[in-house]
Amino acid sequence: MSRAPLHRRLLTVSGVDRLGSYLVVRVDDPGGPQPEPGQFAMLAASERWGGGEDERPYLSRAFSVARRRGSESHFLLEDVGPGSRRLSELRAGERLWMLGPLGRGFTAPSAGRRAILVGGGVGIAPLAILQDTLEQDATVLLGFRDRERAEGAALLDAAIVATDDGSSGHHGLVTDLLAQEIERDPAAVVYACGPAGMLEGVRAICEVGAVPAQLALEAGMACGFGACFGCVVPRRGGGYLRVCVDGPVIDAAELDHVDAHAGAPA
Amino acid sequence: MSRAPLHRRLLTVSGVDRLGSYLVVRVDDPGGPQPEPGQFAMLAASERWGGGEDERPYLSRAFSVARRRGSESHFLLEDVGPGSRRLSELRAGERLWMLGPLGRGFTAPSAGRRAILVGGGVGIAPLAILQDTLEQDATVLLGFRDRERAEGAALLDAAIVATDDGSSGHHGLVTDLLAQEIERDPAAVVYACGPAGMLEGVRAICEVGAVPAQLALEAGMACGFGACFGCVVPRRGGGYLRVCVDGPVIDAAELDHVDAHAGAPA
Amino acid sequence: MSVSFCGLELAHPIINGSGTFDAIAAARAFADDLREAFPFAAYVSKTITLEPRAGNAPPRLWETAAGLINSIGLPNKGLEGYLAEDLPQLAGMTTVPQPGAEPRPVPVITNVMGSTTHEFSALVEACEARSEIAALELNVSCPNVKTGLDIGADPLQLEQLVRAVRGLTRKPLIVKLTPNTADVAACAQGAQEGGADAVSLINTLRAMALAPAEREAPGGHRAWLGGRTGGLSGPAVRAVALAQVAAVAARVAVPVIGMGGVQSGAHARELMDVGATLVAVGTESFREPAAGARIARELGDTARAEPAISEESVR
Amino acid sequence: MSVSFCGLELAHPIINGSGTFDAIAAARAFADDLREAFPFAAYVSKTITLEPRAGNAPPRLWETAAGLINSIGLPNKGLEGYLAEDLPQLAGMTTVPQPGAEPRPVPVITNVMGSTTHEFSALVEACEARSEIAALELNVSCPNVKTGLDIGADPLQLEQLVRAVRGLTRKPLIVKLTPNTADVAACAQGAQEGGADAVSLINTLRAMALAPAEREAPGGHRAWLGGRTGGLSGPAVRAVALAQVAAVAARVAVPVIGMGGVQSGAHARELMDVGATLVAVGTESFREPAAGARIARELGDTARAEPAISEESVR
Ligand SMILES: Cc1cc2nc3c(=O)[nH]c(=O)nc-3n(C[C@H](O)[C@H](O)[C@H](O)COP(=O)(O)OP(=O)(O)OC[C@H]3O[C@@H](n4cnc5c(N)ncnc54)[C@H](O)[C@@H]3O)c2cc1C
Ligand SMILES: Cc1cc2nc3c(=O)[nH]c(=O)nc-3n(C[C@H](O)[C@H](O)[C@H](O)COP(=O)(O)OP(=O)(O)OC[C@H]3O[C@@H](n4cnc5c(N)ncnc54)[C@H](O)[C@@H]3O)c2cc1C
Ligand SMILES: Cc1cc2nc3c(=O)[nH]c(=O)nc-3n(C[C@H](O)[C@H](O)[C@H](O)COP(=O)(O)O)c2cc1C
Ligand SMILES: Cc1cc2nc3c(=O)[nH]c(=O)nc-3n(C[C@H](O)[C@H](O)[C@H](O)COP(=O)(O)O)c2cc1C
Ligand code: FES
Ligand code: FES
Repeated sequence: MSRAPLHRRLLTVSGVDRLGSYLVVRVDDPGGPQPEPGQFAMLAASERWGGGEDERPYLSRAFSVARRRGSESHFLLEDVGPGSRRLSELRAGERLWMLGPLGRGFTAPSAGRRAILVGGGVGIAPLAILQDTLEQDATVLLGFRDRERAEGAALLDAAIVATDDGSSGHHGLVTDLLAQEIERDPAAVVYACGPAGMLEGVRAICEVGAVPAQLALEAGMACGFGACFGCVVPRRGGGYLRVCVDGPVIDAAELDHVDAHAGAPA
Repeated sequence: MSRAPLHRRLLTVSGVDRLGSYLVVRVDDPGGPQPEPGQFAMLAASERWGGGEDERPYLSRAFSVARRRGSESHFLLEDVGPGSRRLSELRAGERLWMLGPLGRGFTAPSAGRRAILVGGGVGIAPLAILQDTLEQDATVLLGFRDRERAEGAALLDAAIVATDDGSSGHHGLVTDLLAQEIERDPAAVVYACGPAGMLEGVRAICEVGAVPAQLALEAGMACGFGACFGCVVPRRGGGYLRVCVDGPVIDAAELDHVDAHAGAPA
Repeated sequence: MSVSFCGLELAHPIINGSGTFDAIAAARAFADDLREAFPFAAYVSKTITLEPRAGNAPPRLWETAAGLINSIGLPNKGLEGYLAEDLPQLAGMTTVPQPGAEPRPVPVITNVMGSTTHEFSALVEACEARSEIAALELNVSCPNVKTGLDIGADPLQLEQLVRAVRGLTRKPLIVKLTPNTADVAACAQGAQEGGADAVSLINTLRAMALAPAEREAPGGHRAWLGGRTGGLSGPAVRAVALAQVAAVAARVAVPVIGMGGVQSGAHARELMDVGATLVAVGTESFREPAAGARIARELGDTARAEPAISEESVR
Repeated sequence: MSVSFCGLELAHPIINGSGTFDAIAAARAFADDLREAFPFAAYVSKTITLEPRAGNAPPRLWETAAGLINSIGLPNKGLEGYLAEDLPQLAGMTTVPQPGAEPRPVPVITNVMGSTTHEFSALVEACEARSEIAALELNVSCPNVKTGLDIGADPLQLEQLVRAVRGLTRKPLIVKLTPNTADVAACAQGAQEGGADAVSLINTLRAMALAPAEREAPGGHRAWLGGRTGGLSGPAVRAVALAQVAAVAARVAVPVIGMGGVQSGAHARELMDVGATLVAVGTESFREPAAGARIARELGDTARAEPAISEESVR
């Protein structure tokens, strides 16, 4: 796992690209450590972070590293509130604070085993950098609410798409596709990130099929480095895990269920 | 006195011009009432009002109307803190909230009496719109800290300038110039706006010379329309005046002295 | 939207917080006829005392992160001046719930504060005699002359005070609680036991500000405010208000007027969801004098939510 | 910049607030050697209880206007686990006042909380036996099992509690006061009478948040936080902290650790100007883990200001 410098970094946005209803924000991070797939960073605009809806944001916001190209880190943003909105307003040349890379990422599949990447909505972000680093081709299953969001699938290669409204790809849940894939190849390994409902579906399917699954969870975070104990999810057998330091990527075997608050914005 | 609509207005900045170390922000206010010289408006950026120094600004900020051209109101801004800074960042096409015009303005001199306009720093703003409306020529005396600020004098016609550092015009206080003018013409009427120290100097000189003086005061304001009772200055004979509704233009005869907090940023 | 409160029929649940809207000054400042289309469903006067008060020396304001500290010092004309000069001007205002709707009367709620039970009694008796006053609000954030602590911070003292004045008026008696206490619900209960018809909260949180380095400190010893300390209001206190209103509403049977940092209909709805019958708007009116009307409109649009939360749920 | 506090020599006056910095987790998360260049002059542990605690059900966080509500629920390994597993890892850290300066030791201050005097005694006794612990901080924001009110909110109860444990340790005894009380200065005085060597404040203000309309409410009855209510911290509370620290410092003779919304050296300086000897940083570290070091640097740059303000000046 790559570890973050203690000091947050003031970095410059090198560019922003639209991807359906999402934005890809490219940040130049020359000095920064190479993030591993599944790791995240805490981001905050350097100017006017605040004064939005309900006089927020105040705290930094967590975003998965979606891609690393040379010294550039890419983030996939969905505008769901004051923090993501402010970050979505950033233009090339404007600056933001970054702390990271943080958390435990994905572990690559043992040689020969096929990886199935299952993503939902903006939760596809960490799967892109994972696909970039996998030696062999992976099966990519991505679910979205609608056609405009489904354009986000372009972030990955050879993605099979499902939409809730059937406006593109399979009409239904991405977990339907996963069930079929697992039937076809019970030896596969599953990597998933998305809304809590989807992650719980993935967890249940993999449990039944005895397929190992690594789930990239989300949770409201204040710090991102284990300081506040705010980002917890219930652990199998009792107690809690801190998503920021015990995760965000957590082995499905460690969970009884995926907490309703532990997923990406639906 | 022009009265403000109860509903604050969402208006568009039509342009911003540099004037020495100040900015002239032009706001298009088609529906708005004609402001009278000495009246002010409460302004706030419509987006990201907050998130600056110490997580401010939160409240609106008071600014004198510096000029009215057709449907455009002009404001002279000096960046002294998070609110004025945010407003200084506004560009043409961006929007702000305006409540106003508010307060009691200047009363024109009785026919035949010469008006002497005395301004200090950003406090010259209300004297510009006053000069625009005076029938006969007025004597204009403006004091500034330094040369760059002194460029603000261009806001008025035929201004005689004084600077603290002598970098342009008279080396010294604008009140020195006022004393001379009053000696020359004891029948003059004085209109002044500026830092508290300057206003107190003007008040004292006029008291001695028995010259009527109208002082445009400033005070930290939360509301601008008499609701909070926060903007007070001590009144001669006891009690307090609310600068926003009893002023901002107050007859010097109503004051024993000008409160140290009742002036423009020095 | 119309709501009944202690026998008063209000056009909507949004009123002003005491001391945050001067209807008389506003009627002069604004072109629109404020008296006929008042932004609030009821008008709460600023705190009136027996004798006239000039208020605190300036500065009286300090802006904080998403908040405001005020140290106004309750300036007012005193009971006589209020009843003789102000009350007649405050009576007879109307509000227009929605554009084009029937104008509805705006009842006057007079907020009073004494430093002793005697003073409170004199204030209440005098108000009882005036038909223009629809209800009374007791500001009990007043220091007990002996202990120096707010009378309203002690449930027992509060109960005794309310009981002492209860008999002096048939008008609805609202007690404005202080938030600067260990157990605001116990204070609310004390007020109820004493005979209060309703409670209102939160008043401002005791706070302080120091003068900027470059400025002199009128309060002495670096203190910015002429009154040295002041009260914090605005969005910064909303989460505290929500907790205190929830705790109080879960404890007492009388209706609750909730306030503290309300900026929108959604915020008002939250206070009502935890048990408030009416919601008061204070500091937000400073940014937007018509905020009360906007918030009432937004409140009408927000969907009805679940009932007040129970005692346990706010422990 | 170096300062002595209850016999401890600290590199500078900036420490962390209990529960806002997990040095063990941070040492794993960060590449720089946190143990050798720790951002704070002393390390305050999160609150340790006799038995292990899992903490509250999520969600545990809610962002407010310039603030944060937390409902963490004091998760910890319990006294044994802390002493056996954590304390050895917390001992022996150093801090570097300025780039290139001599590393200075970072004393460990252990924060403990019991629900009874017995529990507090057991915690204090066990800590007294451990040389790695330089000082103790008592978290007295714990509900009295009978009254349900915080023990720390009642000056008398607090005095008795402190007196009961005072004899059990020779280490400096700090009492972390609760701000949710009518008279925090009286509570501080109670702690002093009981034998406290110092007091620290403010802890978080009781606050609440409701779930967004579209989300379920884990706390039940619309409450967002699994623990239903929580504590407010961050810039939103700074003005309240300043008033309470000023009131306490003006009342007691023992040193005061001031905290609440500190984001900069200027903010720390303000708390020291009203009488704090040390300043703790909590929520700001969440945005910037190295905030402690930055604030200490900024503090060194700010000019010395006037002495603590007197009792009258904070009334
Ligand atoms: C490890 C991790 C990785 C992530 N990766 C990505 C990513 O790659 N791309 C991406 O777009 N997002 C990602 N997220 C989610 C992202 O952090 C959130 O969408 C963002 O923080 C929302 O902040 P906001 O201010 O925009 O909206 P907020 O309003 O703060 O949050 C949105 C949701 O939080 C809840 N909420 C509402 N108000 C509050 C409040 N006051 N306090 C707390 N919660 C509130 C509501 O449920 C609301 O739906 C990630 C989160 C985590 C933990
Ligand atoms: C009637 C009137 C007319 C005015 N006309 C003009 C004008 O034409 N042009 C112009 O540039 N300005 C004008 N001003 C002044 C202007 O309103 C202030 O400069 C502005 O409000 C400052 O806000 P800020 O956020 O930029 O700085 P702030 O930091 O809010 O204020 C600057 C000063 O206020 C004090 N201060 C610092 N912090 C705080 C705080 N937290 N709370 C309260 N006070 C604080 C300090 O003394 C500081 O020097 C006018 C003011 C009034 C009352
Ligand atoms: C400038 C100002 C003056 C106030 N004056 C009074 C008052 O005279 N009497 C009173 O009971 N409350 C007074 N308050 C408290 C408000 O009525 C209200 O309880 C508090 O401000 C919280 O609401 P808000 O956050 O919406 O402002 C005042 C508040 C402010 C900001
Ligand atoms: C997430 C979080 C956890 C906290 N945990 C504790 C704790 O375990 N014990 C304690 O005494 N105070 C605890 N506090 C209170 C802080 O130590 C501090 O008193 C308070 O947050 C005010 O400081 P700040 O505004 O700088 O955060 C906690 C605060 C936060 C935000
Ligand atoms: S976000 Fe603070 S511990 Fe995980
Ligand atoms: S600014 Fe509120 S009364 Fe003058």
